[in-house]
Parts: sequence; C-alpha cells; structure tokens
Amino acid sequence: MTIFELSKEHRKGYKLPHYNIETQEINIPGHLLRKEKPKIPEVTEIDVVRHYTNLATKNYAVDVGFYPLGSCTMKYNPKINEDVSNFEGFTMIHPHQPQETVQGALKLMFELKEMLCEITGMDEMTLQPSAGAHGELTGILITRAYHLSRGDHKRKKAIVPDSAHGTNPASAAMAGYDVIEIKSGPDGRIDLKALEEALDDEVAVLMLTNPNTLGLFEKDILKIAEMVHNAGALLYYDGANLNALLGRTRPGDMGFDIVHLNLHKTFSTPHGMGGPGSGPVGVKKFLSEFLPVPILTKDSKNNYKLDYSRKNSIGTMRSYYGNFNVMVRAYAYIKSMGKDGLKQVGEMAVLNANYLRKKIEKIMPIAYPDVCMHEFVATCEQLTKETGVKALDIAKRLLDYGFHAPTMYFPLIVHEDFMIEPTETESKDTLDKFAEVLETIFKEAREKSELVKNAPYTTPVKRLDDVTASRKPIFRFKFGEG
Amino acid sequence: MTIFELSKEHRKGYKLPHYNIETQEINIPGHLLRKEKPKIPEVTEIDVVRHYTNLATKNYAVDVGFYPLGSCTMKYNPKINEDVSNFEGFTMIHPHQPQETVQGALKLMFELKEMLCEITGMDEMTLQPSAGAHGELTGILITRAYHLSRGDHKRKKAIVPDSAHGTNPASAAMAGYDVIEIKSGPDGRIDLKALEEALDDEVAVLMLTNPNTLGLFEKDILKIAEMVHNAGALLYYDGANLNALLGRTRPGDMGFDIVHLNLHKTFSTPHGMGGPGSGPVGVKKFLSEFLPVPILTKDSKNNYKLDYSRKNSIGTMRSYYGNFNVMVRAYAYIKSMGKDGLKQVGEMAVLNANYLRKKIEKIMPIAYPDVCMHEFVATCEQLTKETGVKALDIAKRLLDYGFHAPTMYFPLIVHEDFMIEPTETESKDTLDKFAEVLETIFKEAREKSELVKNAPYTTPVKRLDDVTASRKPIFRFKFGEG
Amino acid sequence: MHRYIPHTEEEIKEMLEEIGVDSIEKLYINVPKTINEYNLPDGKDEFTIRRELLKLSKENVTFEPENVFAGAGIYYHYIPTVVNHLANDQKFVTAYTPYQAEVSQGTLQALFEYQTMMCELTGMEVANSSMYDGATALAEAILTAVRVNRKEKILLSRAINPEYKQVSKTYCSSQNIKIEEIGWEKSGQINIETLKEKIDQNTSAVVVGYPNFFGIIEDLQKIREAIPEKVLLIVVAEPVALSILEAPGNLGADIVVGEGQSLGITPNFGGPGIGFFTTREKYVRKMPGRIIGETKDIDGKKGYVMILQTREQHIRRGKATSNICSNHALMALVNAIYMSIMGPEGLKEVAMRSYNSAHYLAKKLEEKGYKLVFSAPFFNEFLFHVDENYAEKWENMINKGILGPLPVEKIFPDLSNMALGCTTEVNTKESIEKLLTHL
Amino acid sequence: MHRYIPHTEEEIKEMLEEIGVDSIEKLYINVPKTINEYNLPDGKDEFTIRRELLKLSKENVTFEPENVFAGAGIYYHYIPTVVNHLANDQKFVTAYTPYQAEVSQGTLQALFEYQTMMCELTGMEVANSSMYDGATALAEAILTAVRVNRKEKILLSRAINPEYKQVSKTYCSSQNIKIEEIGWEKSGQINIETLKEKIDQNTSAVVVGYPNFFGIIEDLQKIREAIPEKVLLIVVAEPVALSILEAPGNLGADIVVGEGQSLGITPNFGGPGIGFFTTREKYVRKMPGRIIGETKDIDGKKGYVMILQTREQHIRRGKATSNICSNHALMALVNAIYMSIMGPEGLKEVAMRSYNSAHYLAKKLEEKGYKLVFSAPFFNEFLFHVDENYAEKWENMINKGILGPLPVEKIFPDLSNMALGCTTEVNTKESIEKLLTHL
Repeated sequence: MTIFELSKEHRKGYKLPHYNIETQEINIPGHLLRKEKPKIPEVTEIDVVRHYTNLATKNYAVDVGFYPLGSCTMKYNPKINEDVSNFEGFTMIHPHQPQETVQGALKLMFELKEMLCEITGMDEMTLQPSAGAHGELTGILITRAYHLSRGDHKRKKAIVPDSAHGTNPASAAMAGYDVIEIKSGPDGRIDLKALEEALDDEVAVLMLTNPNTLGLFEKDILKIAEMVHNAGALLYYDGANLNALLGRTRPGDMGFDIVHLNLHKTFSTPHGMGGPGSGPVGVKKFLSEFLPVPILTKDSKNNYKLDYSRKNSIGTMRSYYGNFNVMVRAYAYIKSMGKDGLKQVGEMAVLNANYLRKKIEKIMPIAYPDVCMHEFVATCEQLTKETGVKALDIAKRLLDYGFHAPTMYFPLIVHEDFMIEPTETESKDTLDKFAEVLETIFKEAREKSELVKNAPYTTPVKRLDDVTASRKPIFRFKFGEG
Repeated sequence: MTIFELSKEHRKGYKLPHYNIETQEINIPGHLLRKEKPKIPEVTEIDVVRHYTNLATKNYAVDVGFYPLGSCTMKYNPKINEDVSNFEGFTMIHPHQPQETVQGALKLMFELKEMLCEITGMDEMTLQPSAGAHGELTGILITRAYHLSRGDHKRKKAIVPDSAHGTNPASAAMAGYDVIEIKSGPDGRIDLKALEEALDDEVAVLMLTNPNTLGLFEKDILKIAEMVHNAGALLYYDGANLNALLGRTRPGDMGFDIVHLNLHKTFSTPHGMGGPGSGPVGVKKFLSEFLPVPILTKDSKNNYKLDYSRKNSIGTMRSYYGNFNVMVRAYAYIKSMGKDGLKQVGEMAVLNANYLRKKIEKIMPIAYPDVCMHEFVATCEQLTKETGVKALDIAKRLLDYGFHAPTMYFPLIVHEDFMIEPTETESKDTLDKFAEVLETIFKEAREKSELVKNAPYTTPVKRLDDVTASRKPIFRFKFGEG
Repeated sequence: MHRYIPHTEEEIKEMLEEIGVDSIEKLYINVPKTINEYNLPDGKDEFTIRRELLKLSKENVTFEPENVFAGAGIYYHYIPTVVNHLANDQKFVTAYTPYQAEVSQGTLQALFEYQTMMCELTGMEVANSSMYDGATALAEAILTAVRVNRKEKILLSRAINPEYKQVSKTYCSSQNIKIEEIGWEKSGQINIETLKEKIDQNTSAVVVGYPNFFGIIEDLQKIREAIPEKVLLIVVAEPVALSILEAPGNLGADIVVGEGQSLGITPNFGGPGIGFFTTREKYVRKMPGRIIGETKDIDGKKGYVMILQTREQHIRRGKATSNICSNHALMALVNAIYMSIMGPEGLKEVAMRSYNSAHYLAKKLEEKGYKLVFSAPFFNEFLFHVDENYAEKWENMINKGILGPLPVEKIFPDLSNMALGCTTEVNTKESIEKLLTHL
Repeated sequence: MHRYIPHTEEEIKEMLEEIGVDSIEKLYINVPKTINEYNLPDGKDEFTIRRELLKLSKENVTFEPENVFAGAGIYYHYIPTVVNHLANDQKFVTAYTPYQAEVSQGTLQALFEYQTMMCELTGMEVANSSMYDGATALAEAILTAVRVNRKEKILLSRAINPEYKQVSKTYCSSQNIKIEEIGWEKSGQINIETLKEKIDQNTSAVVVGYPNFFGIIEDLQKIREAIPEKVLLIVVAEPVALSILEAPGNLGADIVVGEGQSLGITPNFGGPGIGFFTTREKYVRKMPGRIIGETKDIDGKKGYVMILQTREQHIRRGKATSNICSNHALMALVNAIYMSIMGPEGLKEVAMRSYNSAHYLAKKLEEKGYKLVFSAPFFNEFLFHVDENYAEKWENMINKGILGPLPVEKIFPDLSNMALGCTTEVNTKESIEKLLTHL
C-alpha cells in the first residue's frame, strides 16, 4: 500500500502555532498562482507513523544483520554518533552565521581535518565533498588545475586499472579526461609493463585504490609512484579501501598526491540507504593551493576560520562546507576509537577477511588466492557451468537465510564473482554462520537448483522483475490506477 | 536465538571513563563475596543492537497496526510526548532533591492533578499509583479507611458486577474485602433489583465502570448512586472506560466518590508491552483526608509542595511520587488536545465504535445490540457451533491479516466473544478493512475451517502451545541445553 | 478536527449514515450531558508544547552525574547510549501486554531473557517479568510469604528503605498482617539476638536488606542460620551490588526483591523504575505478576508465552495472587539491554568502582574528622555523623552543582545529624575532592 | 579490544590457526609499515565523548527559530516531531543503497513515493531519488541540458544563489561549457531583453530561479515565451514556494531542480540538505542519479527496484550520465515524511504564512523608512537598502538572540548596503516587532 492510497481529502496531521499577523494582499499575477493542489498525501500522524514504521521493517540494514558488501565497508555505526550529531548546537546553525558564532563547528571541522591528515599522511584537506565520487571529481579537478597552472595543457588522459570502481572513470570523464583503462596482471595487481606503456606526457593522473578491489595490496606501490611521478603525472588514491591500512601505513607515505576518503565507510558514518556520505579530499602541500574553498584554518589566537583566500582554487564543489552532520559522526568515531582502536580496526578487518577467505575457499575458488587485505573475491563460475545457478541466484538465496548478499559481478575482471568484505565489527560466529549458509546453498544448487534459481522466498517480496521495470519504466505513482 | 547464545567469554561492549582513585582494601568477608560470575551475556554493541532490533520487529504495536482491544484503549501515542518526557530536566532529577530544586516537576504534577480533577469532576487526587489496578487498591483502601474512621467496622463486602474487570475483585480482595458479584440484567447493565438485594449495611463499596465492559452506559447511574449512598456505601469508578465520556459528562457528576484513571489508556501514554502505566486516584472532598501522601499543593506564593501532613492517610502506595515520566506524557497530551480536542476524542471514539458495530453485526451478532459507547461485544458462538471454529481461532487468523485480535472471552457473561474498542485515532478506512477481513475469515471458517483452526501462518512463530508451557514450565534459559 | 484524529467531515457523515442516526448527539442515549466544555485551555501545537515543557523541565535543577553523592534507593549510573536507542523502539513502547503471543515474540523473548538474567544475578530459580518498584515488590513478597506460611507476623529489619517499609505497611494494613521491626547492632547489621527472640510460630518471614538502606552488607548466612527453615527469608537486594556480593540464592534466601532502577534506568524523579521479584520454583504458584515461559509452536519452533496465568486476576479474579495487571515491562527491557551491553565484567567493574569510590570517600571524610556511624562492611553507601548545620551546607552544595550526601533525617526521622553518602562508578576523584572542599 | 570490535583473544588465536599463520603481522605481506602509531589521542568512552561534543555544540550560537530572519538558501521551518522519529529508524539509517531490492523495499518504496511527491510539487514527469544539494543539482542539470542539446552555452540568471553559480562553474570548468550571466531589471526579475539578445544557436539552456535568490518570483511564462523551444528552461525552485506558485512544469520548464532542505530538514550548518532533480520523461535517459521504478515480483506482487541503471557509473563507467554514486537518500526520506505529515494543505499554510509574514515585515520596514530594492512580487525573501553601519547592527542583533536579515554583501559581493530579509511560518508577530526595534 502506498501512502497515496491512504490519503483522504482534508485529513490533517499537523497544526501550526497560533498566528496573528494581519493578512496581507497577495500580489502574484494569476498565471503564476498555483491552480491545482499537488497530490501530496492527506493523512494523519498515525498513518504516517505506521506507514514508515512498516516500511523500515522491510529493510535489511547493518542493525539487522551482516552485510558482506565488498568495497562498501558496512561496519557497525555506533549509536552515540547519532546522538551527538543531533545536538541542537550542530543541527540548528545557519551557514551564514558570523564565524565567531560557530566556533564549535569550525573547531570540530578543523580538528577532523587535522586528524584525517594524520591518518592519510596528507598535508591539507577539504571536507566539502559530499561523497566518494564527489571527492574523486574534486581530486581530478585539482589534478587538472595543477597541470594547467604549470602551463601543461597536453595532459588529457586519466589512467585507471580495469579493477577500478566505476566512479573512477566516470569522475575522470566528468572532469574532461579521456579514460585509459589498463589491464591487471595475472596476480590481480597493476601490470607494471602495461602501466609503463600507458604512461606518456599526455597522462594527467593514475587513479588507484590500494588495496585494490580484489583485496590485494599493490605491493609495487612505491615503484608505481615513482613511474607516475617521473612521467609528470599525479597519483590519486581512492579511499574506499582505506580500512585495511589503518594503523599500518598511509597513502601519503606510499607516494600518493591526492586522496579522497569515504567517511561513511572507514569512519563508520551510516550509509542512510545511499547517503548522505562525506568524501574529504586531502592533498600534498604542492597541491594545496588548488583545493576548493573555504579551507578551515586556525589563527594564533585559536580562532577558527573559513579561509576563502586561495586564488588558484578550483572553486567550490557544493554549497557551504559539506555534510557537516556526517563530519560530526566521523569526529566522534575517531575520538572514540583513538590511535589504538583505529589500529585494531585495520588488523581485525584484515584478520576477518583472511579467516573468511579460508572458509570460503572450501566452497568455491578465490579469484586471486593470496593473503588478502580487507576483502577478497571468490567465483562460483564452476558451479554456474555445472548447474546453471548464477552468482545472482546465490545472492538471492542468501537473503532467505537472513544475510545480505556480497557485492557481485565486480570487479569486472572476474566472472560470476562475489566480492566479500566482512569488516572488523563482525564476529567469528557471524563469519562461521555465513560460510555455513553459503555451503548449504551450494549443496542446494547441486541438488535442487530450481530452489536457488527462484529465490528468495521469505523476503517481503519475491524476486523482482527489474528488466521490465527498466524497459517499461513506471517512474511515479499513477493516481487512479491503483 | 537467545542473547545468551551469542555470548563469548570476555567479549565486551562497554567502556567506562578513565578512573584514577586508588584501590581501597576490600573488607567484605569471604562467604559474602560472589564466587561465580553470573551468566549475563558477554556481547558487543553490534550484537545487542541487532538482537533487540530484530526482537522489536517481531512485535505487533500501535505503531504497526490496529489494536481493537476492548477496554484497553489502544489509541495512538503521539511522539512528541516521548520527546518531552525524555528531557534531561525530567529524567535526571532525584526524588530526594529539595523541593525548591524541582519546582518544574512539582508544577507539572500539580497542574496535571488539577486538570484531571476537572476532567473527572473530583476534588482532590493522588498521582502515586503506578497502574489501574494499583489505583483500584488505593481507592479501596481509602474506602476502608473512610468506613473505619466513622467507627463503621462491619462493612466487609465489596460489590462488583459480573461484567467487571478482573482487577476489581482482585483489588477488593487484596484490601481484605469479601467480593460479592452481582449478575447483569438482560440489557447488559446492572440489575437494580439484584443491587438492591445485595446492598446491606455490610457493603463498603460498589465498584463500577461506566460505560461498562459491554460498552453500554449504565443509564440508571444516578439511581444507583443514590441506592449505594443510602446504604452507607461508597461508589467507586473504574476509569478504564473513561474515553467514552470525555467532553460529555464526568464521574463526579454521576455520583461517584472515588475514581481511578488509566493515563495509559485515556491519556494516551504508551503501554510499553505491559507498563509502566499510571493510575491516579481522585476523590470527593470528604475522602480527601484518606489519600496517600504526599499530595501536591501550591502555596500563596506559587510555590509547589509535596504535602505529607495528612494524618488519616492510608499511607503510601509505592516509593516516591509515582511514575513521573508517564505523567509528563499525559500532561503533554492533555495540553495538546485542549478542551475541544478532548471532546472530539469522546465523540469520535463513540462514533467509531458504533460504526464498527454496525459493520460487524452483518457478520456476527452483537451481544447487546444497543447503541454502544466506546466499545461493544460481539459473539461468534453460532459459528463455533456450526464449524468448531472458536473465537480464539478467529483471533489467530486476524493476525495473519495484519490485525491484532480484539479482547476475547471477556466479559465472562458472553461466550465466544470479542470485545472491540476501536478508539478515536483509527480511521474509517481501517475500520472498513477490519470488518472486511473479519468477513473473509468467517467465510474461511465455513468453507475450510482447518485453515482458521491452525492459524496463524505468517507470524514469526505459528500457534504456540501454552498448555504445555504452563504444565511443564520453563522459567528461564537453561544454559548448556541450547 | 484535532491532528491526532483522522476523521474528515465527509467521513463523519458517511459513518452516521451507516449507523442510521443523523447526529453524533444521538449516540449518547441516556448519557447525561453535565458539561459543555472543560475549564481547560485550548489545544496547542507541538511547537508550543515542546517549548512549554522544555521550560518546565529547566525549572528543575539537574546535576552532572559525577557531582551526585546521594543515593538512598535511586542511583546515578552510567547508561550506555544503546540502551535508550533500543528501548525507545516504538514497536516495544507502543505494544500491549503480550496476550497474542504469536505477534509478541519480541516482548516475550526479551522478558524471558530478563527473567533469566535476574535469576543469574540473584541466584534464584524463577523471576517474574516485573513489579512497579522495589517498594511494591517487597510488599508483594510479604503477601507471598503469608500465602506460603499462612502466619500473620513479619519481622522486618529497621534498616530497610523507609519508602519500602511504609508501602509494605499500607499493603498489609487491611490483611491482618503484623509487621514488626528489628533494630540494628552498632555495626549497622540487623540485631540477630533480637531477631531470634522475636521469631515465633506466627512468623511467616524475615525481611533484610542486602546491602541495607545504609549500605551495610547484612550477613545473610548468619541470618539464615538464625531463623527456622520454614520461615521465609526475604532479601531486598541492590542489584548492582550483586556483582560482587554472593548471590542471596546461595545464602538461603527464599524471595529476593528490589529496585532495578540502577540497572540502566534514569532517576526519573523516582519513577518509573522497576521492581524485580525472584523466588524459588516451589513458590512460583504463590507469586504475583506475569511470568514468561518457553514453549514450542505447532512446527516445533521455539517460542515464548505468558504462563501460569491462572494465578492472575484476569482469570482468578478475587482469588488471584495479586491484582497486578499493568507491570513495568518496558523497564525490564531496559534492564535486560543494560545488562546485555555491560556483561558480567562490566557490571562487576561498575560495582567495584562504586565500592572503591565510596570507601575512598569514607576514608577522606574520616581524615577530615567525620565519623562513620556504623562499623560493618558497606557497599557504596555509608552513614556518617554531621553537624547541626549540615542541612545548610547541603543546600549550599546544591547551589554549587553538587548533590551531596543526604541529610538522612528527612528520610529517616529518628536519625538526626547524620548524612548518607553514596558513590557510583560515575563519581571522579576530582568530583570527590570538590565535594570535600564543601564539607 | 575496543568496544566496537567483538574479537576475544581466544578467537583471534583460533582464526589465525585457521588461516595458517602465527601472527597478525604475517597477514601484512608486502605492506610497508610506515607508522607505529598515529599522533592521535587514545580512544575515549561514551561518557567523555558525549560531554566533549556537547561542549563543542554549545560553542555555537543557536537562535529561537522565530528570531531567525535569514534565509538565502537555508531556512528555519517547523519540523513535526514524527519526522525525526521515523527518519531516525536505524533500519533506514544503516541500510545501504538498495542493490538487493527484495530486502530493500522500505527504502525503495519510500524513494518512489518521494519521487512522486516531487513530481507533484514541480509539475514534472520524472524525478530522481536525490542529489547532494541544490547547487550540485543545478550543475548536473546544466550538464544534462548540454547532453541533450550538445551546445556549449548556458545563460544563467545573475539572481541565482551565488553558491549554486560557483558550483555550476566549477563543474563546467573542464567541459568547455560557457556560462553567461543575465542581469535583472529594476523589478528584480531577469532582464528578458538581454536574455533574448544573448540566446543563439549555441545555447543549450536558460537557468532562472523561482523565486530567485532575492525572493523575486520570475515570470516563467514570459521567459518560456522568450526563448526558443529547443533551448531547455532550467528552473531552480524553492519547494515551499511551489505550494502557492504555479508548478514550473505547467509553465514550460524542462528541468526543475533545487534544495529540499526547507522540506523538513534542519539547517545543519548547510549540510546535509538534499538536491532534488525533476525533468520530463523524454530526458530521463540523460538524467543523473538513481531512479526508482515500480515493478512486480514473480508472484505478481507490486514491488520497487532501481531502474535505468545503464545510465550510471557502476555500469556505464566513463560514459555514465554522472559519477554520482552515494546520494542523499536519507534526506529524501525526511522530505517524504515531512510532506506526508504536512499534506498539501499544511504545505500551503506554511507557504502562505511565509509569504504573508514577509510582506508584513516589508511593509513595516517601509513604514520605518527602509526602501525595498526591487518592485516585482516576492515570496518570503526580499532585499532592502540599509545604512553603512548595518553590519554592526546585525551583529548587535545576534547578541540579542536575533539572526537578522543578512547583510547581502557577504554573499553577493557587488551588492553593498543591502540586506536580505526572510520569514517563514515560524516567525511571530512579536518576533517581528522585536526585530523592528533593532532596525
């Protein structure tokens, strides 16, 4: 039942305070006055409460169960971060208040920036971008501004490995670059030879995530950095997989010039069904002048400021200062974890991934069976050949057993694959149970494949037809058609 | 899965603040020191969050759907009442703080008491009782104190109608009275003749709810009051059904001497899976001296006080001043509704009940087919005879359709019955849908009775064996037995 | 129409038509109209309500938890954030008593687990799923003991929370039950000799605190040894203390009751807290309140239901073990969530800190020349002698943001010039030092 | 181990054994160890975190909503209590993007309903399920228009929120798109003659505000008539205004974008808010962002899924319509809940009061001798001339708890000695009078 079907004309769920200002004349010309009431639902408080309460119950979420989504880092989102981000002093401030009246907010942002610089090994940072991809675009525009500032107008190419997140090429393209994809080597890592060949004086940047999306550490990273820099290009770090490195090493130490973070991954701010996230971008000193404005600064009297005086800035990436309330959560998280806690995050994330890898490899092959970092990729291609049961079917069957499915069909270089990232907040028991269920499903696939092919069964709806949904799209509720 | 089964020794979910007080010697004798660690679960935050989040999802609640529980008044519980009751100034105050430091709380309680006196037509009130039954006991102890104070020692009987709530006789018995049950007349109301016969000089009190549990107004109430008073007894009002009378009449106007309220019914504080509730007791002036202490007062300088000086008081009914946070909710509710809103509550509650009665009587007979007040009783006895499908089976089948079952097998004077109270917060659509589903179930009962007899099917568990549960009771989780 | 009521004018018309009357007035057959409107203000919007209530709430003085040195039955403990997050889930909050078990498994399982935890903590065999508070739990325990032994006399330690004593007396007033108080020795523990003397054939039960109202740890073993086997030993326990004190169940208690506020519930001006009630299995049919039990559904799947309802008022009516109907289930949930997040080690750390800080404070007070009233071991509260002007000092401290040790006379009228100090794990060394500067 | 991490020492041992290594160190093959520990403090407990953050939050000055007369893109509106209650349900908050539709029907249906409501409000045919904010929504709208028309020129009203203009320019900087600004007439509306002059074969789109940054209601009909059919009309709308202004979809708009903060979202120091993006069905395949569509499951039961994903980066990579991946879905939920509880009549009442109060304030200012800058009809914001010492007055008001009309020069550097006043339904007659005493 949609909320529109609960609507009844003139039903009300609100009451505004007493109002005693004399009615003023309306001087809007008739053709600009609204004629038809928008079909927003007319319901009362109990309808709204039940509708959304019951909708929420139809959702899987971190608070419901295990979310082994590779590269998404679906870790536990501590509740205290929710509470503090909702303090009135954080939610009820206007972006145009004088800076002296928002010193708490500016201090928080400044300290967050400083902590993130420490964690990434970068020199300066903007908190403005709203998401990882937004951070990527910011970073690539900084790349562009850097090259142009040096009069280097011929760099029109951005290199990305074939295992990269889709946002990498999309962001590079949005910044006007031609995207050059280079194939991974047989060990799932960057093929240095392919890189060598691709690197010429038209290359502006190499975008890399390390560990890569296969969960493998790019062990030649120092060499790669050297090659890239020798070619006059910049090395960009996609922070999606930073969780693996916490407490051990830093992008800045590995030669990266620009890094974006996903506060909603590594720093545990909730994903909110897709967002809001936050994608701070850190740079080495020589790129600092290109960062978007404003930048947080502190003067000698410990006054925190928004500094707009950066004449080579790429501009601004969104209104105001970014997703402030997401920053509050990340700040509380880092303060809660501390240096020891963050180190444990990295270690336990890697331990969990390797433990689960060992369990899963008894069920299906690991695409690159090395020791992995925070995630790994397994493939059921053999099972698919034997039984016709695809990775998608297994994913849907997992839902029946109360687990979310892993990331699938990504990275594109492995077929019928699952990309599995357990994160540090899941217990051994949960991982054991997950492996056990996966084994059960493989058995089902071999013994009664139709059962798996038609899964799920116990979910609020059964398998949905998304092909027709895109072929004959219904974009909105159609009134009068039920 | 119980939370005990998630436990792992030494797993931790808490961290206390830094502590730097020197360790003091422990001087507790060895035999009084705990030897064995209690088997409280050892889990981490994510386990706790998922466990209770998933448990909540297994509950029906007002926020999930319609709860037609007769005499329980399961109306919508506004969310703002939750917010205000959680203000730190209400939750973080100690009952032994000086009264000058809790003037806000005392003022709220004083005003609540005054408003409730206005609504009930009583002269003085205690907010101390924690629940309706607790209020009843309070009221009956006041009755007792009253008679004894007059040297009237022979009154040992309390009269209750056979349609009364079970708490009425239980409370009377707890206060040391012999309970005399009088049969209802053929119209479902008190039989004046039976009452006449029962009323003698040993009767202390007549306990009555009006409208009664059949949803019928005791139209002879003024006569009844006169008879009771002439016999030297008191007239007690069980406030469970007060919702029906809001804005129209008051127990005090009908001759009642003592009244208890259920703030968790009429005044919309949530039921919390069974409690906490709040059961204020109001009395006419001549009984005021017997109220439990303390009583809220206000002096000429608008200072609010807890007055303990009431030497004929029955004593105290519980620690401190009652369920304060429940009172905050009720206070916010009454202020939100106002005089007009409360009147609408009564009218719409009665309208809803009569509308649903008309719909239901097309499906099964109404036990007393008069115009009803806030609720009515219907019986499926005929269907049970025809098909073997009992009221309980229909109730269980309702769960499959997303409705909570009505109160059943109560009042005891009707068989295979449903006691249905829709409350004012349910919409016509919901009532229509409920009636429609009930009709469907009756059809199912006639066509495929087994389907109904084995219901429910779509609930988190199927029909539970409560007979064995009481015969071979398992009171607690048994470690080591799974 | 008010915003909580869904009816539109059109619907009201349709509904009246279906009913067959032409006005709402017609539905009030024989109901006298005694009022036109209440003498109450008009309804208010949320914005105004929120503001008015916020203002009222701010007319109460609150203290930073570390500056609270008052207990006497209501304690300031650290409450982990998840406790309120989870307990405020409206699918718990707006649920009714779990009469329809199949759609109440959340409630039922949570309460079953709560019962288990309370059994573990107290060392008892069965627990009910809650009473209103510690005071009514004690009153009901006394009534239970009388149902078991059918004797009219109850011997009750004088060092029980006066609130509990008063309520017990009120509850017993109409039932011919005689409550006699037994005083304390110099140590602060119950006077065993007096106890032995007073016990007779007519005694149903003995009631002691553990620790008692003054924080003194009663020697349950000695007490049990001193009283005949069939006399029930009712223990009023502070649940936080039970993480370091031997479980009363292992020392011969028959009924263990108490106030559960200290297990994750805010002080709430004294309510709601929760009464817990645990006993031995052999007394379960005499016990008041809802009990949740484990069972199976028709597919053999584990589930939970209310059991032994034949003891209760809705079935047994005038012969029920109690009139209790609404209980404090939501607070039992809070207790269960709190215990789950803290675990046995967290609970013990809380108890150890509470103990340690109280002993540190006592030592410091003694160094300042204050004298403790009692000599027996105490948990986290202790009574000490103060000057006549202490009440003034106390109010002075309040003005400085400190809720100091309670002038106990206000609660225990025959104890003058004494204060009851208390610490929990939230007090800091700094806050104690600050307190000492005001004493 | 930190409290958010479940591993016990024993489990770590077991896990290492299963992996076949003897230490965690061995898992870091080839990973350089470049740090021993971060230069960061130790981890803190909840109690301390809560206190520190509360302190920081109180270092920000907040205002009673009725005392806020500043808008400029971020507004203080009344937010019904249920909005946050429901949107804070952690089954929404901690859910991921709904890739597994069968267990994400809550998310998907809520977003589908949000899209429908936005279509209703704007009069457009399709909406996506959110952008980051109004500024990026406009930037993406411009890129969309360029994808549709493949022309490099964009004519943009100068009276657009400067934040939006800057972001659009940043986004377009690397794509050879030329943004030209069109000034306003004395009335405050876009200069139609200049617009007509500047439009040429190379123009992909015209961008105007509705109302514009100064609250002025642009005459969309006239603008639409002034520009060629194939040039896209992009409207940046304030959604609250759309309850009394004719829907842009009925006046020829091709893309309607804007900031949804005013629909139930707190100011949040500017973020997160939400960008909305609506357009005509014929442009849907050029549109950025997630779109939710209705479909059926294998039993024929209605359900919802993400549709047209082939436009998106995870499929289309370098050829995607946008790089957007994370969006602001949770804020779309907030918008939907807000609109549901307010309904069309509530939204209209909000809009009418906002309008009415602004006109009342403007009248009172005129009575005091202030002069409005523009003459065209405005919604709830208006620009007026102020003295040179206004900035000082403004800070003075802040000290009195009033966030007065913004000295607009801070935002719009070429407009000196002007202030941008704003009212919404939360301002009261009393608060306006209080404001006037400071002007």
